Amino acid sequence: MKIMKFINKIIFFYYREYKLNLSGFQDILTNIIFFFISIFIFIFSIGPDKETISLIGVGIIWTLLLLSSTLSLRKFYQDDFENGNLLIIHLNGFSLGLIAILKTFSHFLFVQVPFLLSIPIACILLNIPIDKLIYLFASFGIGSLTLSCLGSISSSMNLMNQRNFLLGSVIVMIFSVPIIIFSVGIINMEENFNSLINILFGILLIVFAINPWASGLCLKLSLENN
Amino acid sequence: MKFLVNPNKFNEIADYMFKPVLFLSIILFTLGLLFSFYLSPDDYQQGSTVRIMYVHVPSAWLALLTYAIMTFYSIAALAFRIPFGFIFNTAVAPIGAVFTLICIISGSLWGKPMWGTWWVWDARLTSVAILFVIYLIIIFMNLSFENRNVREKVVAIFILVGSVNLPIVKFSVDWWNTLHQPATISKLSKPSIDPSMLTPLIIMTFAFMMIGIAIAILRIKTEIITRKTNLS
Amino acid sequence: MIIVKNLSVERLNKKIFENINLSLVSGDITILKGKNGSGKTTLLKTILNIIEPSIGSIYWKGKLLKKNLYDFYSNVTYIADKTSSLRKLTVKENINIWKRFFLANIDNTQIETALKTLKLDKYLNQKIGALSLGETKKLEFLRLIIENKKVWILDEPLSNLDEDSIELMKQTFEDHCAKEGSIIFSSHQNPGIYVTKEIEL
Amino acid sequence: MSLRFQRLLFIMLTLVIILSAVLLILFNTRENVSYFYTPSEIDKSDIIINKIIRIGGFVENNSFNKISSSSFKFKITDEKASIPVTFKGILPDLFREGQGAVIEGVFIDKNIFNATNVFAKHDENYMPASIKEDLKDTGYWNKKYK
Repeated sequence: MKIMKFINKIIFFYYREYKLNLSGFQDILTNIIFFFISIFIFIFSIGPDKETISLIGVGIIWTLLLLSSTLSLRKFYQDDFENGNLLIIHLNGFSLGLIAILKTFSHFLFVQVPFLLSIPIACILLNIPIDKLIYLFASFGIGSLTLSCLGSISSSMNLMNQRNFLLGSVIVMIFSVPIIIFSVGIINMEENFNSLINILFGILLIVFAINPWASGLCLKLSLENN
Repeated sequence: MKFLVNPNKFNEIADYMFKPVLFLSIILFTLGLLFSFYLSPDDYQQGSTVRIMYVHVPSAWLALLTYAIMTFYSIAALAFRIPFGFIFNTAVAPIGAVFTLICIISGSLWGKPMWGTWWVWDARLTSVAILFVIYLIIIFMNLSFENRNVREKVVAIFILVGSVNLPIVKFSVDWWNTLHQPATISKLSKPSIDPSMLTPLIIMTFAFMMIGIAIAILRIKTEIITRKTNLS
Repeated sequence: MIIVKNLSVERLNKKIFENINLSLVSGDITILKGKNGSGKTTLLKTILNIIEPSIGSIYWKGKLLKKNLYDFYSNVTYIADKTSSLRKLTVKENINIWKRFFLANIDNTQIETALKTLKLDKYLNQKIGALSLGETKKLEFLRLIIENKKVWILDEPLSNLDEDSIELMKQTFEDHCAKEGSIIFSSHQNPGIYVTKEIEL
Repeated sequence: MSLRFQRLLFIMLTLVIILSAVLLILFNTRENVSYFYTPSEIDKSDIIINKIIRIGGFVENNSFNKISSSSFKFKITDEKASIPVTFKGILPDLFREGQGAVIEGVFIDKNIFNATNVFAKHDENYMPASIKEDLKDTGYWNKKYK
């Protein structure tokens, strides 16, 4: 009974997130437009050489994914923190670590998944062979969830940071270096697919295990000193 | 050993220690530079260029050591509520950053004549570059929070998260193929370096360590005073 | 229900308040009085276990609050000094979100009458951004009815309210106490509400 | 379940996840984060022409040929396989026969590797030049020092 009640609460947490994100649907759309316009700019600035574009295509997609997921970092906890909703959610029986996990998945669902869905179109634009799509989806799926975890950690760290918000993006970027190395490796070395996907999965596990502790502690600190 | 956790005791000890440490570091530097420039032989492969090692290796060791100590102090400060850990972290991060910078610059000066390139993106060099950026982020974090209470704890958490990088830096040369050569001196095996070249290396390491401690003493004392007067 | 013993809070080596003793049984209305910056919000947050006290302890139903935290949280409504309603959504959507989120089994007529008494019924389909400050504040109090909990902890509930609304709050408070609930609220002015206990900070 | 026990369980779970993740990474990274391949790792039948790769090994003894002042020919070996290499440019000081090197470039056909960059790799052994002479004189010079 108690567990059912709790599951209900979690479902309605996501109902709330869904309402919040869908009312700001233009935000998601703007993010995707940013993504595609950046791809166009890359294509135009490289020139008509299709070979080069398809060679660096995966790198371009990764860079843009990273940039646009750091753009949406501010929405991670900041809004809920400033209007006091974070505290209300906590008082409703969610421990801060659990909030971190739920928020991470919500960020993945509402920010990263739209990107994942637009990757096939990006592939066509960038001349990446369609048969590589399955590798792309595997690596981007794991990689973007890892980015969400990192985003949770860094944005909870920077809740009370009024002066230098860009620092949050820098933190995400520096820790995402290994993810990018391995997931770009997947596209270039298909024969090593299994071991590379295992490495990416390992990194995801580590970040995922650290996330509730680090974010929860930072959220607690910020609530305490707000 | 109470002075390692108690600011007041630290202040007392530091007053005694500072001048001897500074003096020792000057002596060791003179001795070390003398050794590394005149009294140590050329390498059979690298000739005279090997002398860059006497700056490169100690600074690399100390960059790692500084971060490792900061990690320990972060754990102590967060888990056992020892506020001296926060003071230490704030004060010492720039020293670690400078050591890392020296390591990177001397390394690329060494790499150009020997490897034929200033910089490559192999595992060791990349992870050291990441270590440097982590140090920079720590410094910037220390500058950008208004509330000290949040700042010091968040920085400690960040140091803990960033310490994942330490084993990667240390073992990257053993785990993966890198252009950078594996460690010369490890505890498990006899060092594969001639005693006549080991001597200046060790002297220089202690010289770097002493100058690091001297600067750390000054910076920690400043930090303690700043906190007492509530300037930040 | 809540007993606060010997509470002191310190921040950055600066004492915010010292030696607060407080006990709250059902039917109590306690007011925290004090000037700006005297630590009213801090005390409320300490009672909610958001801020760690440097000395002293808080008990909930005879047990240490920390050991009994989630039981305490399921019995308390906290309304902060700021508006927590989501500005992008309409009044109706906000109410719906709260209703589901707090698993309230409350029928719509009850909410409608409450909205009517708060004079908010005409805004039902408007975004929160269109409401005035006092009106969002009043909307916030709808949570008290929706959550339907024993203990109310309110931070500055009476600021920004007009006289009619204060009169309404008075009524609500007395009703809640009659139902064996208890209330702690902070105020920097003299509210003219019947209280059983007064704490000066 | 008391809160304390739950917390302990949670900590244990985190540690187990992290440990398994570390093992997962360590078991899989060995062959992947290589800065270079060794000659024996390169499958002769599977060479992709004109794809940039790096190969690391030793410069084979008696294989170094100077074609002109800035054009060289040598072989890279790891004692199991060897690959012929051509290179135009400036070689690093340390480059010599029997010395470790990493080359970056493309296979222009199945048997010739055209290097665009040559890095010399030195090992972790440091020894005074005079001692090397002594060792050579007395015949104790061990070629395995590389």
